[in-house]
Amino acid sequence: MTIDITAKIGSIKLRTPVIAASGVWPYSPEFWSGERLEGLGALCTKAISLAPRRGNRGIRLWETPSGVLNSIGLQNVGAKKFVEDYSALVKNCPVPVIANIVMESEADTQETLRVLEDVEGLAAAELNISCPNVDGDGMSWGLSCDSTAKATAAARKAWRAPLWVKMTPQAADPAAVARAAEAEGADAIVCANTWLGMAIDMCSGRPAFGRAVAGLSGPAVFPLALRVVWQVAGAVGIPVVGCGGVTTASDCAGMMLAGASAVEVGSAFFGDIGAGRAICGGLPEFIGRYGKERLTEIVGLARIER
Amino acid sequence: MTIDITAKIGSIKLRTPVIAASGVWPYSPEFWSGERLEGLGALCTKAISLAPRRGNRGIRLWETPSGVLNSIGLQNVGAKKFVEDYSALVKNCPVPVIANIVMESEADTQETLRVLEDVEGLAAAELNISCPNVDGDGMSWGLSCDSTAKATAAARKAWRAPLWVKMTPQAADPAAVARAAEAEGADAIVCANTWLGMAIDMCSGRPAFGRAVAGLSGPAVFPLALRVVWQVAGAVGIPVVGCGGVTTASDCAGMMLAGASAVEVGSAFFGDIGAGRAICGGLPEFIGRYGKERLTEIVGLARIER
Amino acid sequence: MAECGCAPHAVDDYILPVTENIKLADRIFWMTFAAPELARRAKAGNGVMVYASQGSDPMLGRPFAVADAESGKISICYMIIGRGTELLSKVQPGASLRVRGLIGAAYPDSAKELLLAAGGVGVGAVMLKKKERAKSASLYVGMPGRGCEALADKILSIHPDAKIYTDDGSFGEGNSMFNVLPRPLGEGRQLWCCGPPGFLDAMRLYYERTPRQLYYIIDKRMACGFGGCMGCVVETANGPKRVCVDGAMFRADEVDLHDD
Amino acid sequence: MAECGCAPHAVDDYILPVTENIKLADRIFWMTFAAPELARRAKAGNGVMVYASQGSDPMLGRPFAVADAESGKISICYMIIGRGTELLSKVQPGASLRVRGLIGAAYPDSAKELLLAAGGVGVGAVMLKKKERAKSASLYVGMPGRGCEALADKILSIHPDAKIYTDDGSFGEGNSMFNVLPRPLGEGRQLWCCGPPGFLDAMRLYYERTPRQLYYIIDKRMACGFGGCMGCVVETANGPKRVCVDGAMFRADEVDLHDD
Ligand SMILES: Cc1cc2nc3c(=O)[nH]c(=O)nc-3n(C[C@H](O)[C@H](O)[C@H](O)COP(=O)(O)OP(=O)(O)OC[C@H]3O[C@@H](n4cnc5c(N)ncnc54)[C@H](O)[C@@H]3O)c2cc1C
Ligand SMILES: Cc1cc2nc3c(=O)[nH]c(=O)nc-3n(C[C@H](O)[C@H](O)[C@H](O)COP(=O)(O)OP(=O)(O)OC[C@H]3O[C@@H](n4cnc5c(N)ncnc54)[C@H](O)[C@@H]3O)c2cc1C
Ligand SMILES: Cc1cc2nc3c(=O)[nH]c(=O)nc-3n(C[C@H](O)[C@H](O)[C@H](O)COP(=O)(O)O)c2cc1C
Ligand SMILES: Cc1cc2nc3c(=O)[nH]c(=O)nc-3n(C[C@H](O)[C@H](O)[C@H](O)COP(=O)(O)O)c2cc1C
Ligand code: FES
Ligand code: FES
Repeated sequence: MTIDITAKIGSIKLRTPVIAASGVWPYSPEFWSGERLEGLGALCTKAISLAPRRGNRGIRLWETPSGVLNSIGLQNVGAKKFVEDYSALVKNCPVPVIANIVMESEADTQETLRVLEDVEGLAAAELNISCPNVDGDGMSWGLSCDSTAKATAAARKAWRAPLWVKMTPQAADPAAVARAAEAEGADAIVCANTWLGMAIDMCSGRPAFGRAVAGLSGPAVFPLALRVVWQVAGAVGIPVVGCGGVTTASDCAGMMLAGASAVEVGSAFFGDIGAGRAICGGLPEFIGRYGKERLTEIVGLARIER
Repeated sequence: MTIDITAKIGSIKLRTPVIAASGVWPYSPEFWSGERLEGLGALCTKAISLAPRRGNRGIRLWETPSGVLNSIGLQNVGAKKFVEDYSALVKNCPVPVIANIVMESEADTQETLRVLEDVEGLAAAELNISCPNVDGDGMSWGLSCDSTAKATAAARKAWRAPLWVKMTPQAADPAAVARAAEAEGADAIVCANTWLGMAIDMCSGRPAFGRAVAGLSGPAVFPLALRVVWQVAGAVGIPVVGCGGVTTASDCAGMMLAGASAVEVGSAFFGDIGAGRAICGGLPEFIGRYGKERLTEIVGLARIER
Repeated sequence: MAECGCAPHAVDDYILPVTENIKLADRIFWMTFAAPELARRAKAGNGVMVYASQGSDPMLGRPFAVADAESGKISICYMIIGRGTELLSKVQPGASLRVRGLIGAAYPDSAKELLLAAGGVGVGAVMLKKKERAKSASLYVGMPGRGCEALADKILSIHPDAKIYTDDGSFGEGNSMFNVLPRPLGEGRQLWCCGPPGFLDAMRLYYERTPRQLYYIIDKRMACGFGGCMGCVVETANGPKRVCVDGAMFRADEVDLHDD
Repeated sequence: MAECGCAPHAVDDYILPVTENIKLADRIFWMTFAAPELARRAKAGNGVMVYASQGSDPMLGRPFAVADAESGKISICYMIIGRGTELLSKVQPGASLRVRGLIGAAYPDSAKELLLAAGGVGVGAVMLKKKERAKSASLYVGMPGRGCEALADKILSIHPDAKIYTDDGSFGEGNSMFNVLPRPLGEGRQLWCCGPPGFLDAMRLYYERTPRQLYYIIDKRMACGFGGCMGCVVETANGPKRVCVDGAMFRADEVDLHDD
């Protein structure tokens, strides 16, 4: 019996449920074709803002037990240069590409989306209302239902293709925030971005990061992200994408049992450049274990009393 | 130069800043005297409720990367039997003992506190408005400022000795919740209890825990708890006790640099029964590194631009 | 942590050199530690928690019964179940591991005669008792068969009168101990058993009439091993009990095995 | 992950047997891996990330320069700094470690003559260049002195004409390379240096007049090592650059060393 591991996020079909999360995949041709993409169903771009951003100064990474704090600060070349420099990469990419969009002001975000409108191969926009590493925009949009609704509505007006909203786990009530995004036309919810953490540099006795706080990712946050997926998948009708600490086939299958239609994988690539392939290799066993033949049949299965 | 590692939480003096967190220290005489207490400044009891509680059925522990999920469910013998069985232990304990009190209804909680009033050696009550493993009471009290204020006020009325409030990191605005507790007369804030997580048992394909969610502790949560300490210590005037993942002297000193007056240590004992001694052994080096001679002088030092 | 360990405590932490880590059957290993103090203190019923990493992933100790304690060494017999035991199986002799012990209460033993029955690696939990009792205890061990020769040899090298049963009948005294275990047990006799859930269930059925003479040695996930975390609690007729300090042995008619 | 590694990629993941892990001085070690493919591919400028645990604590690879590549083996020269390197120092030959490589761009090299100057373990970052250049590069290495004899011997065994300087003057050519490094450097010559921040600062001062001929080989915390995470970025006159794929060598007048 062959087991089908293709996934579906609304109208988007993926050859596997493993999506490279925003901020870990380089824009180098070697990574956008061939063997490097084995096991991956889609790629998220690094965050894209209207104007270029240099990102944060000073220390940007800090390792923690089973995790890593980052404070990159949305370094990117800006929407126009993205189109110039990377349109060809996106167009030729054998898997769908998702544009991760910084939620700035409503007007700027709409402008970014319009700039990207004609890039061939962009399957969806992922609205990043959840970056903890910048002031003013980013995460502050995703903390409340009201601002999430506003952000989603603004993006929706400027973007016809599928719109995903990437939540922050710092939202007080993740289910309510997800419903707010759904109500304003989001096509999928990504749960979630990084967890607000902090480190102190014990040499200087001062916060390691210039902004003091930073975003935690990696295996450490998996049980927390799984809980958010569980809460959100029970609250919305649109697909949910699990994200946070997914490292193994078991993690991926676990997220899907909890209700996710696919997963995004970030930090796992820090330990295994072939994490996508490794995860997919292990999926059939889990699907078979529950008597199913298709990955899509295990979505939400843990929610059903058996 | 000898370095002084005594700590102070309001009027309570501790020989070291390391407090055994609630729920990990057994009520056995061997652990309440002598060598087992080396390095410890105080002990928190397991949660105490008015009536006995049997705790949760089924799986109660689940290991995660650098962490452990627990769903014990406040198993305890109840306040009256606590007094009967353990008063002698508490009285003879060479370090101060903190009674961890389940926040139930206001009347029940006040009754619990009254039952404990005359136990000799109880230095403080720690109001647990943050247990994620029971329905109705526990964590639900600690999520909002209003209910935190109500809970604190009720306990304050029934308890003359120092009152600590143990926060949940699930509170949307930890600083505001801490201020609400302070306003109602809390003498210290403990940041924080466990983080709401979840696990799926991949054999059954169902949630591992009967209540689906459970509380995450251990090194995995350290960067998150440190951030909460940082936020809360900047918001209140009363002492803050750091709690979450503290395992090494560096963790302990880091929490204190961020503004904590002491730390509670739980899961670290799972890996090292002498964690208290190990942590204290490493503290002098950190204190000396910042040119200080007393542990109390490094409290909040990371908050000061130098 | 004590390098040598001189504290008189029931439970303490040690860093112990691994002197042997050999494969006895598919996924089954025998690991020996140089541990003079633990070897002296270990009684039947005791176990140790072995930490499979230097860091915190995985962070909890894995509990195992002390299968043998002899000349300053203790041994465990373990099966690869998941990540922790997988890592343990790769440890080279010469390396040192963190070990917590002793956990578990020495078995309360009032029987005139003992039958010790084990399924697979469950044998580790009854071997020390066999040693303490010598002739007044008999040891029955079931295992799959082909591929388990080294496991059987190891058991027989320590307990030459152990009776081995193999599912495939490839060696030993037959293919099931259930054909030979005396029933009824009779006055003054007890049967203690340790093994996978199916094995314990089979015992319960087999001795349905005399559950007061049947004892289970059971497994529960553990975090502390010293009675503090309440993670390893089982429901019993005498209230909730902690496997790590009140167990790991419980009378069949008093414990709820299917609490999970 | 490739056991042997046959992919033609710049960066790939390997599981490599450790063939040697010897102490050369206080806190300084030399570790060699059997790595036929990496040994063939490694150029001066390349490094590897070595993972110090099987699990995720610690989870990130530790970056080190490839100090030597010879007969199917690669070596790193590393110093114990924190937890990761502490764990590495305890690895026994025979064990296998996860390794990511190759990171770092091969050094762009247009100089007629090269001076390679290293402080302590920084020597690892320039030794392969010395090998590639042989006589047209000279290697200067500073180290504390007493206790570092084995380190000096290791360097001299590979590069017999290396010049060693010791702070305590206990052996080598003197107690500071700054007394002998030619200044000004002169047309067609470059000096590449690698070492602790104080060492690079001293070089900057020493060659204040000719910063265009001075190159730093620098360290930055890394997560991915393949140019994706933007964690290792340094500010340069040509915009932000990633140490892991655009570096690790930067011209002194173009890079901001004190970005942190
Ligand atoms: C008192 C006691 C004595 C034991 N004696 C032996 C023995 O002598 N030989 C032997 O092979 N095994 C024994 N076990 C079971 C052994 O501890 C588990 O097989 C082992 O912990 C599995 O670890 P893992 O990392 O490979 O599995 P994983 O599934 O990866 O472990 C994940 C977590 O679950 C826990 N866990 C999983 N299965 C069990 C289980 N059955 N019991 C307790 N915890 C579990 C682990 O401790 C760990 O925290 C004993 C268990 C207990 C409680
Ligand atoms: C391109 C490059 C080449 C290097 N080559 C060598 C070499 O040949 N020999 C050698 O001894 N060292 C070298 N280093 C430095 C070496 O990587 C660090 O000393 C090592 O990572 C420290 O790890 P730790 O776990 O012991 O320290 P910890 O302080 O416990 O590490 C904590 C975290 O900080 C990072 N970190 C700490 N210090 C540094 C640093 N100086 N540079 C980068 N990351 C750091 C670690 O990667 C880790 O994520 C190099 C670094 C880079 C970036
Ligand atoms: C170095 C780094 C950079 C990131 N950059 C972005 C980003 O630009 N936009 C975004 O939405 N998320 C970003 N993230 C968050 C990841 O996409 C992902 O949501 C998070 O890391 C949790 O998943 P993980 O645990 O699998 O890494 C970044 C994460 C890391 C570690
Ligand atoms: C097994 C277990 C039981 C716990 N029981 C309680 C409890 O009864 N009351 C309470 O306030 N906190 C309880 N906690 C939370 C701890 O006191 C502590 O706040 C938390 O574990 C975080 O600290 P740590 O990471 O050092 O363990 C428990 C934690 C664990 C792991
Ligand atoms: S394992 Fe903690 S009480 Fe038994
Ligand atoms: S380490 Fe990730 S970009 Fe260099």
